[in-house]
Amino acid sequence: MKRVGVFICHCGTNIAQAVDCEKVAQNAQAFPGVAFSTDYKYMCAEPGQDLIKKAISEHRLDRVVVASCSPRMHEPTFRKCLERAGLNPYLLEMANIREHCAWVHPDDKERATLKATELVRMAVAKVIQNEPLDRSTIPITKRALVIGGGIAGIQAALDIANAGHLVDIVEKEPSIGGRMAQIDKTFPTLDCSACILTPKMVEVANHPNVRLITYSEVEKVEGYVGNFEVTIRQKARSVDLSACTGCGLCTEKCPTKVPSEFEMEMMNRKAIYTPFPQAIPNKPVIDRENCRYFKTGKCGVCQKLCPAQAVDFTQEDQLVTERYGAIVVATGFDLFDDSVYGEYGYGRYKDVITGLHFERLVNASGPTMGKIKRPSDGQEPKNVVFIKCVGSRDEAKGKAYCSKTCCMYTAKHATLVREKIKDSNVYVFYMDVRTPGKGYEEFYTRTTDQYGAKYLRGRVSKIYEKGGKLIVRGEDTLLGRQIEIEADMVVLATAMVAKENAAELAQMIGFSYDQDNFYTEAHPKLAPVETHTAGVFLAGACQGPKDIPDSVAQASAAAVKVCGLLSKERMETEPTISIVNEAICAGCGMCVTVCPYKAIELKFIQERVDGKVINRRVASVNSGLCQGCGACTVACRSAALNLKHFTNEQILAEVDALCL
Amino acid sequence: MNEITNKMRKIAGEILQKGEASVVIGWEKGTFWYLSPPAFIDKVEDVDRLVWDDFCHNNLSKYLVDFKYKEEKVAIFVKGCDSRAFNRLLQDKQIEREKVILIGIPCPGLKDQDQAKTLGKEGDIPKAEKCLECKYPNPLVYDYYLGEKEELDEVAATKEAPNYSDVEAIEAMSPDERYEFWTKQYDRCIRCYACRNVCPACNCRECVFDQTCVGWIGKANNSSENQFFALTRAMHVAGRCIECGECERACPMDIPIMLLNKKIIKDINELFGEYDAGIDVDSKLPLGHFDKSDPEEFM
Amino acid sequence: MKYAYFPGCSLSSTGLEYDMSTRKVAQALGIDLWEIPEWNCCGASSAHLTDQLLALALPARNLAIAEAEGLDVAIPCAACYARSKATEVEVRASKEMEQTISEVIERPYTGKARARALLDIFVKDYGLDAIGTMVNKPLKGLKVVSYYGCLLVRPPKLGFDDPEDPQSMDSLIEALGGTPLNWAFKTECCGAAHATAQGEIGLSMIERILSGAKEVGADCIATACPLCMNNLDMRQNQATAKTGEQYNLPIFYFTELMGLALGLKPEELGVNKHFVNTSEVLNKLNEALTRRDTP
Amino acid sequence: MSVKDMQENWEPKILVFACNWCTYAGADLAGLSRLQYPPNIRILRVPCSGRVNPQFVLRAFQRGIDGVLVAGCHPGDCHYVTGNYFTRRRYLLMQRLLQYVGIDPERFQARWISGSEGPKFQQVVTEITEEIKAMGPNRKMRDV
Repeated sequence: MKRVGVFICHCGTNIAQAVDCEKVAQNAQAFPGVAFSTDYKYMCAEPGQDLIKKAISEHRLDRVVVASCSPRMHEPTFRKCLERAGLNPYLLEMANIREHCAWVHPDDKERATLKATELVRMAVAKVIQNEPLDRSTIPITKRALVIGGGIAGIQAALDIANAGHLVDIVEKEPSIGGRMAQIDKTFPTLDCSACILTPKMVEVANHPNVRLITYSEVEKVEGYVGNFEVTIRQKARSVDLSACTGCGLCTEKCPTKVPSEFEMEMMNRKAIYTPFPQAIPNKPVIDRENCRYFKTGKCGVCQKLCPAQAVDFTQEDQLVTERYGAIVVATGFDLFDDSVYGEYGYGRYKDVITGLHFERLVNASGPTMGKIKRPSDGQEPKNVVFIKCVGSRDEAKGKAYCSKTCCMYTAKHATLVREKIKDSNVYVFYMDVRTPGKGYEEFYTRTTDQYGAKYLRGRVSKIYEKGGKLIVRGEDTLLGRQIEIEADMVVLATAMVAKENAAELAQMIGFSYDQDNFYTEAHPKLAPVETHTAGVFLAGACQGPKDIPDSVAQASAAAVKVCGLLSKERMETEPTISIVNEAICAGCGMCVTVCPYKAIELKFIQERVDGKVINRRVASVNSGLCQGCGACTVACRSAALNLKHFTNEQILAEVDALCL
Repeated sequence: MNEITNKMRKIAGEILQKGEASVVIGWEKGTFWYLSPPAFIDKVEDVDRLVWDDFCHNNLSKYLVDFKYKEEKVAIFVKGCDSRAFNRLLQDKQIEREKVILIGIPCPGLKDQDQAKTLGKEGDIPKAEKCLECKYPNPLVYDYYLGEKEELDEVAATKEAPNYSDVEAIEAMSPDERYEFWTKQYDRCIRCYACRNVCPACNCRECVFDQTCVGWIGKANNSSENQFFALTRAMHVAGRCIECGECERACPMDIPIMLLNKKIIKDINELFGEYDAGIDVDSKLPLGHFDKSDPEEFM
Repeated sequence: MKYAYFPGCSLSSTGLEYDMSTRKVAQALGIDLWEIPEWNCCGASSAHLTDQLLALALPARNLAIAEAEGLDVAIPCAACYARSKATEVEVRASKEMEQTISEVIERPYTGKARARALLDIFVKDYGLDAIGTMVNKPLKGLKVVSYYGCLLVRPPKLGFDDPEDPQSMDSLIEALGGTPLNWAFKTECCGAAHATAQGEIGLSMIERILSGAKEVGADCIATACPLCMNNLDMRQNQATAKTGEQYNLPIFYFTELMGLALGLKPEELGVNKHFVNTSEVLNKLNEALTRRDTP
Repeated sequence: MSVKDMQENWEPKILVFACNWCTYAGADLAGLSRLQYPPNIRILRVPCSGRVNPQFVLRAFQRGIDGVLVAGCHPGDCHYVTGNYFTRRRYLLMQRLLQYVGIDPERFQARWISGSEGPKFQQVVTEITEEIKAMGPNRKMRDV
């Protein structure tokens, strides 16, 4: 027979004024299994805890029920109390008679007392079935993985490496640097993006604790916090990185021209190329889809000319598997496809471009060497129209969210146009101007007041070509009239959207994403860089539209979380996880399909049946991965799976006790 | 049908002779002329016991579970419904495809054995109720096929669009009428579990209803426990039921069990899209996956 | 293929040739149009400016008659389509609305009968390939700008095509052997009744569309709306008087162009009823065909 | 107390399966905000609404409960990523099945109530209590 102790807390008068605590304690005496029952003013205070400890030893209690506030508040407190009294902490159950009773039924003491009594009876019925549970520890692999080598990934890797931990960066493109490398100047200081990014790129590349794995993608993620097993596909670069000196001869002599992705296709690159001059590693890659050798089998100029004999057409993709203790996901963003806005004619009119095109147009190493020229005829535009919120804040055609960075980068673009083309006119169509950030509002004010950009509050309804000009027709809602502007170039402040394959990666690693495929943080306020999957953290725009300062801040925060994890030798795991009763399990695998953490696998056990040894398929729960949701327990028809601390028996006992 | 019986015996003989399988599961004549229970033939000389007639009701795939850990192959005759059951068992990982030799038989629909008993051999015995609405009379998967290919096309489905009029009739009742209806049905239940034992969707190693220590269900035979049993079983076979109707045929108390199963099938189709269990081996079970755009009624 | 047919009031007056060409083309393609008996006005635009329920109930009656017949409704006029579609969408969205409306019109309408734009029916249901095979006098060399107007594809929840850059009429023209030209005024407003009430404003809007079509080098404009036709066709010489520019742009209902391509006589289609002379375009078409015929 | 009194003073008892992360927190918030509701509900804490086995619900009806509410995080917000999507499928079916065998629809319900929806928790349990009170005690499926 179990010996349960019941402790009713008054919480000062919080509970006692609505519930007759003494009576609840008296009633509890009669419940099966209760050996001791009492009430006290503050159970969570030192004397209250002492009271529990004393009762445990005096009355040889082996189970404890505390009826007080929400277990979300004080369950850890009372578990520790049990531990100090020599009891397993999981032999505690709590009845929530404050938030769920006293506070919501202040005017009906009789029925509140009855309810409190019944809540205690449920807890007693459950605790009788509680089993002692042990937190186990698992070793931690002391290496972190950062997925994505943009500014967020670089910052996270640097911070982790500087704390003394090993870290790998996996980057899909041939070079690290990401979107920031494409950007010309940064707001609100207008310092050159490359000037502040490239030193960081060099630093991370030269850091003894960092390994760059470029032109590679994560293909499979298994395991769990502390012990992720990640398969990485290193795409065939066709250039031996160890031999290549980066002299650039191959690129120079390559006969094939391909529109450059980095230059937003406004300039050509070669089929063997480095994406941009400051690329790291600054060694070329062969774009096999366009390379003449790979298409026709003829050419091979690069191989013939390479003084280091680094060009290797026979290279193949390689799959490598590495172990990591923690993962930072910093995969960045894509741009919204503006062509859904038929009225703007993006894709039809050459001079309607996105903000990222503009960044390249204004960049000194870009296709126009920094002179702003419009793409159609290379003329310097005099009238430039900017349209904000293209793809964002538009539930009908685009995304509902605010893309956050566009107000500021449009102000920056407006400033740059006015600075570079003295006799230019700049018009900005906007819905709102949002400038929360240090120095941002001031920057915007300068854009209008000092640089004379004309901000027009309203939407553009149509852009059409007439006589070599783009007629931008819109509404000025402040003046309440329609306006038409003869523009030479139109720049669309295009929304940031999640990466095309964002959902795929999230599913592969096993964490959640929102309706727009941005990654979901564990808590929007209190856990903004964690995911719900332990050991996986978020940095940068993969979690939502973000500018550079925010991305960097989040990256450093994620790095701290990683360091916290990697600085331990072993980590504790919650014992409230699923277990398999192999005797019952039929091995149907239904539990495997419903588990959100890929924590269940089917394995074979050996058994003797009819005198023969057979291999029988059964489910097996990985205690490191299981988070204790219990989905498998319901998927299993024969109840071969059970959830510790919330077992079928416990819940049925609670139901029975409640219905008495 | 005699022709098929001959073919059955021939192919069973060949399979056993060549040692391709250690046992052939088929049907044989039972105690009465209107019963054709399962037969397990493991000797060539026994193949003449095999028959194919109007009463080969049993869903033979269910018995494959008993051979799960046997090393030797098993050969089995399958009608349309047996083959759906086979696919289901494959999906539930209870059997391995390569360990089974499937011999398909086109099924024109079987006859009602209770009616047969009353009407006698010469009587005009009607089709079994479960065969009146068969969507898949032909085996969906087989290694050998008894009968001509043309025949396969000829044996058309007797049901084109699903007919839920019986389910709808109950839905049209008031809650109290419905309760009364079902209480009347399940008050008869003697909890013999024949429905479970004959059901190919019930393939647990140990059924919850046999787990006395957890206390899922009481032993008392009363209305409440019987209904717990009925509803729990209905939920457990939800998305798995292949509509072979064996549960209802096996029920000694004539409880309309398929009325529960059909209700769930109807709801699954309406809520989560058309789904026929045991057709596509690669399909996911309706309760084994979800769609973010599933109907939302709980806001 | 069978549809209930709702011509609407314009098609029996100013848009007579739209009705004529619709019926002829449907007949030629083997589409059965069953004119809704005793149909009533769709209510545009007075009803929805007066009372929301009235605006929904008026088209509902027509739809209900079609529903009882088990037919979807083919609607040529853009305004009739927009009003009828609005009713269908509202009724489908809410059981409550279904009930209210059914009570008002005193017959059931569940939203089962769909309001369909005639253009959409040709393009999606009949299919461009099928239409292509029926063409025996292709609109060879004819440069056409498709003018959808403001109502046909908007608002997005009522339309069947991209609300800003629709393509269905363009692809139909292409299937007829013509050359659709891309232009920026596909969904521009024609000024509607402004031409009557606020002549200046109305004319400037008409003028913009006409000069937009001229700018890209169109031979003619194709439309799907009787009011747009009115403004662009009847008032074209007023626009000329105002701007001094000779537009010379015949306006066609897309059904007329279909009829011509199917080899029907211009008179059966009502092409002779236009204000802007169409003979130049017709001659051009004939010439192109003759050229093809002589090796 | 006479039988008549017993009937008049009858109060329904309603079981609420609340997921630990959303609905249980929502109920806590209702308490913190002192939002009053009738004292007829009893909350049973489960980690996730996906942990609620339909057999638990049936058992409660057997033991004479008057109503059952299964409540969890909104779809998309599940602490365990996908648990409530399975809950949704399972209980869309279960709800229909229970109604099909004659259980009144009011007696078994499911709702999404987040940790920030204290007022919604108050409103939902108040409504359910009132509905069930109006219907009287549940006698269906009881084992006594």
